[in-house]
Amino acid sequence: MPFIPHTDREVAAMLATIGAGSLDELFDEIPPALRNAPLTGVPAGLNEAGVARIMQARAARNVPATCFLGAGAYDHHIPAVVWELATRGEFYSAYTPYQAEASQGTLQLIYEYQSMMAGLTGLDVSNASLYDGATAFAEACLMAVRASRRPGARRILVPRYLSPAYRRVARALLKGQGLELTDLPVRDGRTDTAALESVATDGVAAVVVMQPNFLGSLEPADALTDWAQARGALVIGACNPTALALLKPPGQWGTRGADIACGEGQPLGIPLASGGPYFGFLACRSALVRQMPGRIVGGTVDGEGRPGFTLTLQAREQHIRRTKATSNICTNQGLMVTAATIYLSLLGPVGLRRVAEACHANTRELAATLSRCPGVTVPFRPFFHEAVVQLPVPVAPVLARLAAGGILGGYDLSADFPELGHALLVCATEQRTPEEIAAYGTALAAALDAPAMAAAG
Amino acid sequence: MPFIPHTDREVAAMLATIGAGSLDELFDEIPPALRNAPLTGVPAGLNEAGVARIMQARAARNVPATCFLGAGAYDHHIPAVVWELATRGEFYSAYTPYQAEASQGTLQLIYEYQSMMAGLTGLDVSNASLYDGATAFAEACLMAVRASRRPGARRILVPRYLSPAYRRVARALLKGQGLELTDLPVRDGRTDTAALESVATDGVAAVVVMQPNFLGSLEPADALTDWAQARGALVIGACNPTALALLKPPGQWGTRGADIACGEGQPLGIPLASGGPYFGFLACRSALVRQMPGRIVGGTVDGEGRPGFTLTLQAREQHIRRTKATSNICTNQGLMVTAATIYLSLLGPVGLRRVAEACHANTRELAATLSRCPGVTVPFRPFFHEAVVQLPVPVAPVLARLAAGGILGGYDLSADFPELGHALLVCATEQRTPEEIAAYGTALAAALDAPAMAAAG
Amino acid sequence: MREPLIFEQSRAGRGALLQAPTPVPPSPDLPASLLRSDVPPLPEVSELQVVRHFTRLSQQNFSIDTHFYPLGSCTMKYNPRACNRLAMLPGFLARHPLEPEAHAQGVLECLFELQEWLKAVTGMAGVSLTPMAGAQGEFAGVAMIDAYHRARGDHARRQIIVPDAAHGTNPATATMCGLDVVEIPTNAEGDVDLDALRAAVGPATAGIMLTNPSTLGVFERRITEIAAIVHEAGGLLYYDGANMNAILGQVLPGAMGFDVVHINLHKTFSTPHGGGGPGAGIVAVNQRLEPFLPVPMVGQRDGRYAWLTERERPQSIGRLSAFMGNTGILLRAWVYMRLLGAEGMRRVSAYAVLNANYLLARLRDAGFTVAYPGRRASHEFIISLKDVARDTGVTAMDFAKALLDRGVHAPTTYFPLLVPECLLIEPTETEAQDDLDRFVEALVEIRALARRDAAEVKRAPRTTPVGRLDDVRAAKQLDVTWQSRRAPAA
Amino acid sequence: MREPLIFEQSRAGRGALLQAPTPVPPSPDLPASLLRSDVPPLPEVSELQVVRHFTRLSQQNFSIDTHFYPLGSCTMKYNPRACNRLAMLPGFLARHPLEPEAHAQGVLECLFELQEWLKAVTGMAGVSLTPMAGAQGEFAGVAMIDAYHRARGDHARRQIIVPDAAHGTNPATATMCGLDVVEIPTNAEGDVDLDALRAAVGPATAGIMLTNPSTLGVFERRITEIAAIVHEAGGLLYYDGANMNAILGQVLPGAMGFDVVHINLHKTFSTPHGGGGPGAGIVAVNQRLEPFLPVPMVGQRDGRYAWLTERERPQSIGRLSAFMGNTGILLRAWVYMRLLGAEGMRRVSAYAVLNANYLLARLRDAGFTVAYPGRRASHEFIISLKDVARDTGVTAMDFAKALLDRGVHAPTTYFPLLVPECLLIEPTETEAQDDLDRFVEALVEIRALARRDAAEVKRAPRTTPVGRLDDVRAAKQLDVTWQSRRAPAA
Ligand SMILES: Cc1ncc(COP(=O)(O)O)c(C=O)c1O
Ligand SMILES: Cc1ncc(COP(=O)(O)O)c(C=O)c1O
Repeated sequence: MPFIPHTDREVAAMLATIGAGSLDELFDEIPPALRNAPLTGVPAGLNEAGVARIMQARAARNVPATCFLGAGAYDHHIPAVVWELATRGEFYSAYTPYQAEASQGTLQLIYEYQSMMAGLTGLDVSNASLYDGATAFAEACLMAVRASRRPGARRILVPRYLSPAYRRVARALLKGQGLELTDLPVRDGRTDTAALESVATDGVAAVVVMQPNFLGSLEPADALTDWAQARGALVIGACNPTALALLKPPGQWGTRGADIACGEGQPLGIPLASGGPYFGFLACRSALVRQMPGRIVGGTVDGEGRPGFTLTLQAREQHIRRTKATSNICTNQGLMVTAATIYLSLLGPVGLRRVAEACHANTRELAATLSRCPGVTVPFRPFFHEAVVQLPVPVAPVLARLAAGGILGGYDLSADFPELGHALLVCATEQRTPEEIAAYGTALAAALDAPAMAAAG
Repeated sequence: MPFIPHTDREVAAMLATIGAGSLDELFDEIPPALRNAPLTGVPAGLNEAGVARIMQARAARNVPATCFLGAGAYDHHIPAVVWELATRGEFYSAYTPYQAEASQGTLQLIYEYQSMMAGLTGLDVSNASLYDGATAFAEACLMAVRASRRPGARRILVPRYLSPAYRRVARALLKGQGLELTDLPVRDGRTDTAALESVATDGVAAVVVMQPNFLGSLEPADALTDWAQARGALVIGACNPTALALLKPPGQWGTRGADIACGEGQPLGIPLASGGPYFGFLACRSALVRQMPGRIVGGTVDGEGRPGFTLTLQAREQHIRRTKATSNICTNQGLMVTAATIYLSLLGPVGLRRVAEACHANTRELAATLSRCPGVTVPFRPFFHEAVVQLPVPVAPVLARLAAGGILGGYDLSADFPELGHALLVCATEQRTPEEIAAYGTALAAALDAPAMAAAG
Repeated sequence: MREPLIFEQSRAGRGALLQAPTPVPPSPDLPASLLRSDVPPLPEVSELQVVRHFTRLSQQNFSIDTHFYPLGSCTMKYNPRACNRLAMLPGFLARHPLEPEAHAQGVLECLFELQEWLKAVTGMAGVSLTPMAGAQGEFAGVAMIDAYHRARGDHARRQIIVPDAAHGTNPATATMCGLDVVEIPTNAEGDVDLDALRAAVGPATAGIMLTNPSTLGVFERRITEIAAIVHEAGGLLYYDGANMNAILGQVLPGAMGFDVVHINLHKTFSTPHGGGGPGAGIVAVNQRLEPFLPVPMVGQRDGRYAWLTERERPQSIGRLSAFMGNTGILLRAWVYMRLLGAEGMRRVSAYAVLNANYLLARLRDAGFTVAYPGRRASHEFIISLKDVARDTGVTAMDFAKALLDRGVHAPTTYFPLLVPECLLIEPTETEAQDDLDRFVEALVEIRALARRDAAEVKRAPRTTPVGRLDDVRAAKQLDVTWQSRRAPAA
Repeated sequence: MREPLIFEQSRAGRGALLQAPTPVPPSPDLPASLLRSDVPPLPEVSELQVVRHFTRLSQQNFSIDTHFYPLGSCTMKYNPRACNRLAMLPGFLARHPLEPEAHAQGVLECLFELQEWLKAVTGMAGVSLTPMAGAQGEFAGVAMIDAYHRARGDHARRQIIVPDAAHGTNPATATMCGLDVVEIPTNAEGDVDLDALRAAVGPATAGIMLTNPSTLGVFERRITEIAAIVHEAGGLLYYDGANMNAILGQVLPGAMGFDVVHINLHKTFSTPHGGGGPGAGIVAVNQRLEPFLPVPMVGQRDGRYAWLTERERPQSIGRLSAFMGNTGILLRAWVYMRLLGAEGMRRVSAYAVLNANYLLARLRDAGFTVAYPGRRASHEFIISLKDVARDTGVTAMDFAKALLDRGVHAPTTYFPLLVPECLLIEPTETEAQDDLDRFVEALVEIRALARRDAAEVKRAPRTTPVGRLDDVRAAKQLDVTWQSRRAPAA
């Protein structure tokens, strides 16, 4: 039987040991009236060859197009080593490392991951991952509220150009605990420091700085951090991890550095894969570690003084603290962390910085190319690896034309940020070639030349 | 530097230890006049992302078509487990298991492989693989000549419908040692037992029985074996390993069984992959083991009596016996054997037999379908999973039309076996669906309807 | 041999630079004030060092692929490699989550079918695939219950009832949703104390969180009565489907009276646990809660598969992930379900329950104390080592460590909290009788050793890369990064 | 823990039948006399058992991915995973070898380019990729030499000269080609004895087989003179390129005067060794031998890549494999060469030679006896432990086994045969200085232990899954199948 090793003979022997007459009898404590599960609509079993055939066809349906789409998920090169190692059975099929002595591989790896993420963010400690960037952001807000020295403070000030996905997820996750997000003033695609004076900061637990922000623009992180901390608020940095190799990390913002950093780990070796699994990272100063949600691995020694690793500070977690836990999270995104740790080990500080620089250079090139199309402008600078492009016409039909030609042209900003007009968010990672960027320019010009296109057929 | 871990500092320290001033100086024993290797035409290095882009494009160039082509390489389902395990670094990146204690994984696996192949062929011993089916066939002939009790016997009788690839490779490999292949008489797509009387058997070291033969036809293996052995010749069975789950194995042919079995291991979990790497298998009765080429693993014990495995009978091999070795083979096809052993473990006797039966049934269905096309006949039966189809017109243009429509229609027999007329060798493994088989029928009918096609466009 | 930290293998100037793009000149666009001035403390190692390091680390793990792993409540069963292989086809991996629907039909078709199959498996009316693990499924479930009451204007229902045996995520989830937890006791037979339940329900009751079979490894026999009590009080029933492996294809949570269910696909549907995740905690609901399901969901529109978002589902509790949860894990579950089919799913629970009851019988016959002796095991069961502990001082934890030396991963220890010195044992259906027998022998052997030489048992484990680790020190002398070792934080 | 044989885990009626097609009714076409009546003795195990068994077995191997592996003459360096990943793209794996050329352009392009690059790397005029390992490359080389003489009507040339230090495949190959071997000695400095060579050549000389640097780890300095002697006598020079890692991009075999070269792609070009193979032993030749190259080769025709077969190349020595040799290994080499480029290839040899000379210097400084002390090491070198063996009884083999306990694979022992108690050590360029230093420490430590307690060294290895195995018993009491254990053959 598929995946079940029992022979008829063994089943008979086992039932005899149990003293039961049949497999069915083993369910005799279930009220008979309930024992009926027709599973209507579930197809019959199919062998692996048959299932493979279906999946191969579905994977191939609509070949993926050249990707200038970012908006929270980025098309980076993933070294072959990453997944050849991460899918080794000993990583892939292990549980959460509760039995430390039988899980030193996973535990040491997480310790290394924590070290890398703490280093990248410039903070002291990192947890072992959260579900994704959006939930990490929400957990960071909750954490800030718990850690805030202002009793009852439940307000979080956020940039207007916070990722819409982060905003939506935070709304769903924070509502129950009565947290509220308030937008900061903007100007030129980023938070307007000049207008901060007028912002009310009563009841504010934390101020969020997103660097780069959702539009790809670089925020005045130093000024914002100092401003927020001067007003007794904690600072949460929401960051792109690739950018952290190039840009000043949260731990170094302003005079004292941000208190918490969070973000989406996908750029670190995780495939786009239609949106997941990715992972969220979360780091903080050591003073806040007891408010941190999620697992943390610590170093220790065994009876003979040999160094080893174990889950630590479990008293924060749901299986110990129950209603008072720092979060309900249990299963996290361990395998993704495995991949990211391998990715970061391969890239190293020099490699990761080169990735960041190449993304930035390519996006500059893209912005320059696209702005050569008539009526197209790139309003906001400096940016990291995404930029807003304003079109002379509505975005959606242009994107549809580009997609038909095999180009994912970017993210239509008009629903989330109508104030930006016909605005499109484009991204060119290190993966985009000069030819692909040029081809996008040509395709955009053609797509904008709608009457000509219509005439052509 | 790619794959080289040395830092500048380390290089300097190492050179100092050596007492050399530069890397260049390390080559100072090479006559200066020779030190010039321009490597013209070798491109500059490219990072992994760039190379991946090229390879992905090349892999995708011309999507593989539906495969009705066999002729020595077969499109079978390969369970996902096979290569997920075979490419584990500890298998993939190990050397030949010369240091037994550090190679028990590979050694035990080969021992299990030998057991499986001996079991499948019905013989006593198997080696640890040869390069491919064709070289295994050539080595089997050489082995038979060495083992023959007839001094100076250098002739091998082979079926007319021996695989042309086996024949060509044997010619290249056996010429040096003066071996000669002579064809046996045929009738109805197989060896003609009635005509054997007239065959001269002087100087014959061995008779080859290919089961199924290259045309897919089943040979009278029992009669041929008895006939050959009665005349003092050894019998070499050349077999398809999938068929061995269904058909009588060489070790059971005739009264005493064949002496040697060989064949192509590709059907056992090895991807088609444009022709390789595959592996050749070779098995024999225990009396002949000292004439066997290639590595053999044996069980033994360590100092504490614990069972373990090691390479054995190395005195047959080139590194010990040098000019008198049973073969010059050293590196074999270890990783393919790893895959095949996993494949056979997953399939088991029942699974492998089902594969064989499904192939046979599909090919019967295919033969029936194709023979419904006007002018098409299937002359020879019984067959295993390949069959000859005779067309009313030359084969090549028909195959070209089928290929243009995404069907690999089979192997054109007319060059190798002109006596068969417009003959095509077709194969439908267990992978072919009823729809695909029907579609081939339709496509063949259309391709044969050439004038209509020409008229249509 | 200890595997050094990757940082210890690092040397400045070493690297695997084939993995990086060619360097570009510094950008004039980026002001220095925004740039990083220090070098982030990532390791500089060669590709071979990376491969060797992580290969060696992996070998230090116990895992399904190497060991029997009867970790109760975790359903550590075989993760078919086909699931991994097929979910990781290049054509799936290269897809951006925001690609146009027209491009994503292959993926959407899988997700749509998965929704349908999960409806059948739960007996529910609607499914959302987005929760990324069990705990997030719980969150979605409780949030929907809350939304339901609020939508009816019933703002007083701020209490969630939870049995004392419940998994920690249950009470923690209630808190995250802003609700209060009311704990009710379990009776001696392992069932919910119905009187306590009756006393607990009322106009403040938002709902109850239950798992059935419970974490005690027994089926809650009076589930229909419980449902009636809660429903009559105006509350809803939430089903923690982490234990679905016990009842798959035998009984539907919908039929038991539950209003909302989550299922851990990473348990019952055999997607891997990856050393801590990722998982997927899909939710299924009946008609009542259907409007509140989290988005995105997958529907059909104009003969094509389409995303359903806040626009089509205005009452949704919203989004729980940036895109569509752990899509890759959902594809793995799709493959698993398609391989098994309806019959295969029924076999899962039948043989999981067979293995558990067999192990229970053998351990009982060997003289171990079964926590609920009068009861059938579900897919898991509990033994208590309190007698052995009392007689020899050898605890459940000592047994756990001694099992590691015998090549078996330890069962869950000290959970559920109400059974002293307990081992929660879940063999799963994919283990063979031989392995179960070896496990019994190992426990018997450890018990014998405990009686003979308790200290020896307490020295376990000895065959693992490290011996028993000092947890207290780990929490007191916090060492959570390599940097902290080199320059301890102030 | 011993891993039982897969057969020991088998139970009749168990299986992983998801991997098999649905059963079909028996065929009326197949007469019973042709059918198998017994069940072949394959194991019947579950998929999990397969995964666990082979995962555990794999963990019992030393490998590049887990250990330093300085096995001389074998070039055990890092096998980039990109090579594996890209050669195994589904689009490559699914191609039938006999698909029409028009379908195979992507593969053919890689092979064509590889031919061109290998010409550049060898300094030769023509390349054939088909030989499936070094030994088959040797066969092709010698067969071409033979064919060349025969084509000129020179049938007397039946002798191949081989130095005594040569790898065993060299003499074995000559025999396979039907030629006789004439062995010539090596002088005290490790070079070929030129007087002996002069005495050996003559009208019966077909050619000479050499590797340079030789298997003694030194560069044959008078190679130009050797070439002249052999060529003047009417013979040709064959280059065994197994040691190409020492000279890649530094000196061309063609420039040294060789007429034909084989290269082990599975050594220098880093395709994996897979526990014994597969490899690829491509051959390259100068103009003289070009017509005789084995087929198929890849050419260009009408702007497309095309197979060149016997038809286009009538003087070819023919085919050495059923299709095109080990294509997948060729693709791996393509990836490796493309990643490195010309500069990267030069670095390979430079750093391989640096590592070898560094290790040599350190071991010499530590008091070990170097076989050719006056010489530079090439990419490998030899130390002789005959002093230690004489003083303590601890042999090279004992050192080899003791190294295993220190986490290092043993160097090649007792080859080449002319140096007593030798270790042939090849670190390769992909190992870091730290690992080389640890290796030196390990050898020093073992030597110290040998002097202190020789018996203890002889008890090694102790940390491997089994201790030192009884080779003699293995050969005497032949146990080569599981069946033979159960029912010993008559
Ligand atoms: C009974 C029970 N409920 C809930 C959960 C939480 O699931 P997850 O870890 O996926 O968040 C678990 C998993 O450990 C569980 O066993
Ligand atoms: C010097 C030398 N020549 C030839 C060979 C034979 O190569 P292969 O094992 O690929 O047949 C080897 C490999 O061991 C070798 O080291």
